[in-house]
Amino acid sequence: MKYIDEFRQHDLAKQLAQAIAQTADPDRHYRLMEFCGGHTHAIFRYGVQDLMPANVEFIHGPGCPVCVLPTGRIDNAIQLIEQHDVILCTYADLVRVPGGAVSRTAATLPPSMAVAGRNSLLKAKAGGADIRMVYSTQDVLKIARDNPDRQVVFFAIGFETTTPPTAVAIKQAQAEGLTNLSVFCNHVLTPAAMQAILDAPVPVAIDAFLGPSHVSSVIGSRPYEVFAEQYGKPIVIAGFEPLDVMQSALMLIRQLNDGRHEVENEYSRAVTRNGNQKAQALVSEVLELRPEFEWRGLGLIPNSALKLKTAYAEFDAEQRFEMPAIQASDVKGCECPAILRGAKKPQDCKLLGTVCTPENPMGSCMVSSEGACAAYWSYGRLRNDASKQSRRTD
Amino acid sequence: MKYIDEFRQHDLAKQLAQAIAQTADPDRHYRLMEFCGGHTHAIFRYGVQDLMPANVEFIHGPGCPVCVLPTGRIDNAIQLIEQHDVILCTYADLVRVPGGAVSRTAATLPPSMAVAGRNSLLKAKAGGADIRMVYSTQDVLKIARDNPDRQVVFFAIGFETTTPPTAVAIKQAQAEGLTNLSVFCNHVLTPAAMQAILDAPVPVAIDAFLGPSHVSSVIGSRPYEVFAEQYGKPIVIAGFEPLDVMQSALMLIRQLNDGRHEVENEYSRAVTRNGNQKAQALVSEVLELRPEFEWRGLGLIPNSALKLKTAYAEFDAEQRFEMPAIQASDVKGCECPAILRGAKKPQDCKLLGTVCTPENPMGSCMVSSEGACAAYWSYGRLRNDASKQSRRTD
Amino acid sequence: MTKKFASSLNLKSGHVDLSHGGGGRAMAQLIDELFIKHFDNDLLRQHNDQALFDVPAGRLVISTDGHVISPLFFPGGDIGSLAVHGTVNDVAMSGAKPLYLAAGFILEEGLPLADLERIVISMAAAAKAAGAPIVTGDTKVVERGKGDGVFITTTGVGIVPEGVNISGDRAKPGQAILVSGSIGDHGVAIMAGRENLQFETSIVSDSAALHGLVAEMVAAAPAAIRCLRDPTRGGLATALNELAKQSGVGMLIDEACVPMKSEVKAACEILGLDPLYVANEGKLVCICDAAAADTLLAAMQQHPLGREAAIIGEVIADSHGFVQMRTAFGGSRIVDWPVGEQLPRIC
Amino acid sequence: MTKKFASSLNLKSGHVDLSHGGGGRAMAQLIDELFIKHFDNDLLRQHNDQALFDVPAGRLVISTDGHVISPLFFPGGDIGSLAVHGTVNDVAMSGAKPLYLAAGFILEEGLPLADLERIVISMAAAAKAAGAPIVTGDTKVVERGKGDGVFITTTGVGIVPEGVNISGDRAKPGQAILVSGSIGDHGVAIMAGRENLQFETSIVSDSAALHGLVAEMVAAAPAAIRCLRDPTRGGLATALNELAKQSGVGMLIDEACVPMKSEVKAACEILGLDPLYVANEGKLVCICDAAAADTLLAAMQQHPLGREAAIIGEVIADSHGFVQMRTAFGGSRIVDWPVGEQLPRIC
Amino acid sequence: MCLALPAQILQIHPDDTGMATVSVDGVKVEVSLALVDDVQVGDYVLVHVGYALNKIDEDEAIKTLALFAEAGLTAAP
Amino acid sequence: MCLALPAQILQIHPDDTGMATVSVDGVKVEVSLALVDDVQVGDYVLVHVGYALNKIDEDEAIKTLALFAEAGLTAAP
Ligand code: SF4
Ligand code: SF4
Ligand SMILES: [Mg+2]
Ligand SMILES: [Mg+2]
Ligand SMILES: [Mg+2]
Ligand SMILES: [Mg+2]
Ligand SMILES: [Mg+2]
Ligand SMILES: [Mg+2]
Ligand SMILES: [Mg+2]
Ligand SMILES: [Mg+2]
Ligand SMILES: [Mg+2]
Ligand SMILES: [Mg+2]
Repeated sequence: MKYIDEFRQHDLAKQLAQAIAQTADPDRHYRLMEFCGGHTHAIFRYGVQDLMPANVEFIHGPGCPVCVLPTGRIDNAIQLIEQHDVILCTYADLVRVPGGAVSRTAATLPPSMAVAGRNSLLKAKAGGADIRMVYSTQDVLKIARDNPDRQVVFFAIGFETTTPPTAVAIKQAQAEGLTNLSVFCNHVLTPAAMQAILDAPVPVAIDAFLGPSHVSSVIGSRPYEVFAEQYGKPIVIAGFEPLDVMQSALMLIRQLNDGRHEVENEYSRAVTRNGNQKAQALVSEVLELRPEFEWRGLGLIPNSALKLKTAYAEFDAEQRFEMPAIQASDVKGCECPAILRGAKKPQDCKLLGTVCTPENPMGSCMVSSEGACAAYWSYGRLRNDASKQSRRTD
Repeated sequence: MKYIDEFRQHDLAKQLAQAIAQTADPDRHYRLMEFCGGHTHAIFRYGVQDLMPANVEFIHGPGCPVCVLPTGRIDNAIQLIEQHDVILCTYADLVRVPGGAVSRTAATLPPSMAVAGRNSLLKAKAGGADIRMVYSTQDVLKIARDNPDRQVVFFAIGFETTTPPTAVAIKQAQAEGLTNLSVFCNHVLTPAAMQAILDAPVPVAIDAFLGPSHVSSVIGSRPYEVFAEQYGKPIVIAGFEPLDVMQSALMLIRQLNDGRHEVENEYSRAVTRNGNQKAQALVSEVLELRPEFEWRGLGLIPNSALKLKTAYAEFDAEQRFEMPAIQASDVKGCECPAILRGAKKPQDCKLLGTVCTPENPMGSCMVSSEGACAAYWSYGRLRNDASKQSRRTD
Repeated sequence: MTKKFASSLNLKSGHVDLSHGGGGRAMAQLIDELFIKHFDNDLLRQHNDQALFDVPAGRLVISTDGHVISPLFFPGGDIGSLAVHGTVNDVAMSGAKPLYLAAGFILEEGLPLADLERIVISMAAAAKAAGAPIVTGDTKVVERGKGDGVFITTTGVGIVPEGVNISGDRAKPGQAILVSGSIGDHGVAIMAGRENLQFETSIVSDSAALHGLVAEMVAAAPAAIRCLRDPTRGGLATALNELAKQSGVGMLIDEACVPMKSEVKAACEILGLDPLYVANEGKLVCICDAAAADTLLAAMQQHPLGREAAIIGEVIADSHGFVQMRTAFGGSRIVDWPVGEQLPRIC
Repeated sequence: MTKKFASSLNLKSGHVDLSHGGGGRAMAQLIDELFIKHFDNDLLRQHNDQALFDVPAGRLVISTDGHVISPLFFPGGDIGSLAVHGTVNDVAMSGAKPLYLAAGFILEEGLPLADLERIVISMAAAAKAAGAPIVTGDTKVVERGKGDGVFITTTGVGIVPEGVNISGDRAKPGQAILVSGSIGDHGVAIMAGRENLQFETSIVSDSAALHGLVAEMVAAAPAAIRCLRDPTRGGLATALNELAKQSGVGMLIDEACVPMKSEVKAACEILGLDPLYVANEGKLVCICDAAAADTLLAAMQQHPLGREAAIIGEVIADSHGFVQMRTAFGGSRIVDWPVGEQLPRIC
Repeated sequence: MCLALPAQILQIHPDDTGMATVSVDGVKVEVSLALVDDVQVGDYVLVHVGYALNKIDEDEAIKTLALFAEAGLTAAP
Repeated sequence: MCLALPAQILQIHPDDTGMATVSVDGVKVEVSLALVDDVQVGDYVLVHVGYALNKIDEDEAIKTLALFAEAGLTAAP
């Protein structure tokens, strides 16, 4: 695979590992937050941590749109199906994520949909909800065309990378006059999240950032410059292949060693300073900032999400249907907020592997395989100390 | 079973058999047409013929509404589903009956519904048609209520017995404002058929009639008086239990011996001279005579069928949908017309048991288990001569 | 000991979902907490994809049946017990003693786990009663709208005792035809359970495992039994026609001798069905040497499942393979193969 | 001879309808003109509800699998051949020689008879190739919307040769782990055939009967083979986790040694899937004594279905039963049980 | 044609749906009374496609049965 | 997050749907070109949820690979 295999080479990995070991100051601890779940995934899938010196540590960031979706939004989607019998289209990533522990009185629900405890789209589907897993917003348009008598709602999630395809679909729906399609918009913005982490009341335990990869393909590297400058944190826009991650780590270590704090671009084959301006223009034509939005694990973040503009209000599911704000009820004992700021590690959470597993996730860091807890649990718990291993439950 | 078991007693059967044997003139041949399929069914199911003297012969009449339905009406119903995606409700008796050998160009049909050769509702259902078997017109109303977004058509068939429940349903649909329900009316009238048989250009080979049983419960025995009088044929309204059939035969033999030609009523426990006037009134409120209607095996018969009155036109499927007259194409070699007039017997047909079987009926006498050919084939072919038995195909 | 799964199956209000068929932890949990728990035997607990057991040299018999009944629960049983009885009986109809069962489940997404548990418990009890443990199995989950709650295909193996030689092609003229009890109960119980047919009876399905009855019969007259068949789909009429065809003979039965409950008769009158074609799940037809018929009848009537057994007719020579019947009314007729499924008639 | 049915099955444009499941003539015709015609063996032609055959004293193995694949036809096979391979392989994974198969069909009203014929022909060919005739069966028809074209549950029996002792609980630290060829082919071929995933590959399913390969392996090192498993649903990762759990050991495999086609890799990258979890239908995992690993590998590579066989790792002591992997990149990780079905990811 | 069966009325539903429960030898069926007047619990009605068509006239039934017996009497033994 | 893959454009559909066939090592996928300008057959594009997001810059890829090698060179053996 061109542009993939070259960036996974074992020999180069060994060389880069040596270079990092030589560059890292043995007397210094480097805490590098990889912002994206894509980085987290690569680190665990390829075992990158094994190639890093002990004093270079990856802190897993909030960069997975499934992880940070508040549970109330899942509950909203399930309510939508229950109350309005819509066809709900979703990327498959979302279907296993449980909603909140909303107490439901059996009386308000059709018996087939009543579920004790926390519901997920997969369970709602088993209970009779018409949920379609889609691969692309083009599939959503097709479903709407094929079902003119049904209301079709697209459960849109994703960062800046995934937002433009939603915007394209909305514009296309308008052009085609598809009156039965609407979008339940949950698109969020990465710079706002980075700012929230940096602004946290407890001081941040992060020295530098591996910056978003494919998000930056769309928005460019420029939006991160302000953070490097204002907070004095080096940032390297890093590709998702394991050599990209290692090279970016090396570049961050060099900046830290040099006392620099710049935005560098390791992923220059796909990221420019200004990004994809056609995509950006499309998004701003259709969507606009929400004053604030809740991020699971991070709380309310101002200007961190998008909604449909008034001109496209007819395609906004939140306006077409009654969709009350549902308060997320976070699980007591979940350490996600601290983990996302680098203050704690998954293995510090008492729920890990006992009540909280990928099959039954309690916090944002466990819901997708890219969350810090899930990646640690599924790929990395070998490295854990013996006392923790005894918690293994299968 | 009260009012049933008493009329199936073996001992009484033997006594009646003796009485018939004694009453029948050995020098005379008695050809009694049992008008109804119900009689035919009883004769074969209980082996009544075995108890009759050789010179008393039952001629199986046209009295089965499934048998006499022209193939074009089945084709109409299938077209209706294909073209208008309706839910078609039907009594189960109809589902296996093949339509005509209409040549269909594959292009005009959805591929799933294209069927080589003759189609039936069962095959159309397998091909994707939404066909619901109902037990009562009350079920039809329920289906219409439960599917407000779909057009529901009731494929109404039957003689005077089955017509009042259709009339009730139409009135109820109007009262409830069920705008998605309509009736494809195929109700036919037995006196008209009796007249057609008596009026056939070839002289009729029938001496007397066992008159309709449950039809007469509704219309009474009076409508047959004119035939007894005008054509000089004795008629006995006969119940469907085997002793009823035998007793009626005895009564007919007595009339013939006496040279009488009256309407007698053997089935007086359920039939009066005037019938059920409430049911008759309901029918005349909703339905009216068609100038003519085709009977399979008998051809066009004037004033022999009903259609919805103008006041109920909105519930008439033939008016709601485009339903062209489809010419029935009768199979060459089928002897049904002669069999129905008593001129031939099933075993005289060359197609019997070779190309024409209950699984693949060619003519009206084979389509329902009550048709002369089907009853003979399924129950009675034991009595056939050896040369015919060799045609058995299973 | 650590618990095996973070939280146990929600048997109260949970549903089967696609993850239960995915091969992962959810499926492993379903298998452990439902199937292995209730079927409960060492072979299954090995978690292998097959079951291994010792057999003596001899004649082995294998039979399989898919079970697709609607409704899943009916008076007198459910799809679980039925799936055991259906296959145990087919094995027993060779005269064999059933040894082991295999069960393949096809679950529809959305099936309440509570229903599945009920079915599995019923199946386990039926297998235990039949002395034929379910030693291997398989579970698939299909999307909603691509199944009907649950389908269960069971396969059984058994060993035919020495000296027993039973097959549908061994009927000869002069032999006697026996039936083990009243016919039509199962079919009527099922139809009464269907939503779209509004009638109600006190009839319960006769669903039962017949291996015990067969064992008694084999003990009583091992060499005299020529054919055994359970008259399931298509009823007594179909079973007799099948045997007549296989053996190239005719049959003559006596309507008055065929055991039948009055409610079954009444239900069939209402629906326009012939009870001879209505399904049974706990009855057998036996064809045996005429000389042994009374011995066999007595042995059958000793067994709880054969108490109403009767001799209903005899095998006759007939190159056409007709099944004939003397009617109770005093006439005679053919009892033909059915034309497709029996459907309620209005005329 | 008179013909058996008035007109033959309309295999060109007919559909399965409810009468094909009713137990009457339509069903008898379907069985005669499709199943018996193509499966073509004496036991089936007996028309009994079970099949009877002689077995020597020894260890018999039985396995059952339901097959519910969509699409019914896919590059490299169809549900018919798959239904034979799936069960033959489960039987073979005990080291047994498969003897006979039973097949239960659940047909959905509306299935084109032409499709059914294609499936039956393919199934017959697969059974013939496997030397395991389909000797008994069952057919049910469910209403449209209550099935998915056709489901086939096959059950197989086989005989385990003397001296062979294979079970999932026999892995011990130090033993070698082998795989018979490239992984993930079947799952990728199936996904490419699904309507809703718009991608196209030249990958064909690896669906194949492995009894021949197993026979060669057993011949080469009968006592050294400890575990065999076909890594079907859940792929290699699941098979290894199952064996680790059953045996109470850990495993350590080497990513670089796991045979995999580049197109399979690419398709998995596109869909965000891990090929270790993607299904195979013609591969096996073998755990054997380390000393015999090379002998066994050589024997496997001699067989057409084992040409790309490889030693991929070893069994290690680990009370947690972890399957670990050295990544090709140079690190290490756990290869865990899957969480439900693998679904395409966008993130 | 026209399958119809004598059934005894067990209960006339108290709502105004015009439905009744009838019984044939213990088998209960729901039928509409829309086509009959003046029927009451205990009466036998002729049931067809879920509708009561007519009341069965007990006296006439007895008379008909008597006719059969009479035919038997006239027949030589 | 944001699974995206470099794929080569094999064919831009001649109709005006803005769709193209791309290939990753022989695996062909249909993608929308609605978000990119000036791409042509042979180009590599980054594909995400069925859309081409960006053209891959070959020169930059080479430079990055060179960086890795360079890091290796600076590392002591
Ligand atoms: S293990 Fe679960 S509960 Fe603990 S921090 Fe992670 S997500 Fe939260
Ligand atoms: S056997 Fe068939 S073709 Fe011949 S007369 Fe009867 S219905 Fe017509
Ligand atoms: Mg069987
Ligand atoms: Mg059976
Ligand atoms: Mg059987
Ligand atoms: Mg299996
Ligand atoms: Mg269903
Ligand atoms: Mg198996
Ligand atoms: Mg298998
Ligand atoms: Mg297996
Ligand atoms: Mg069977
Ligand atoms: Mg389907």
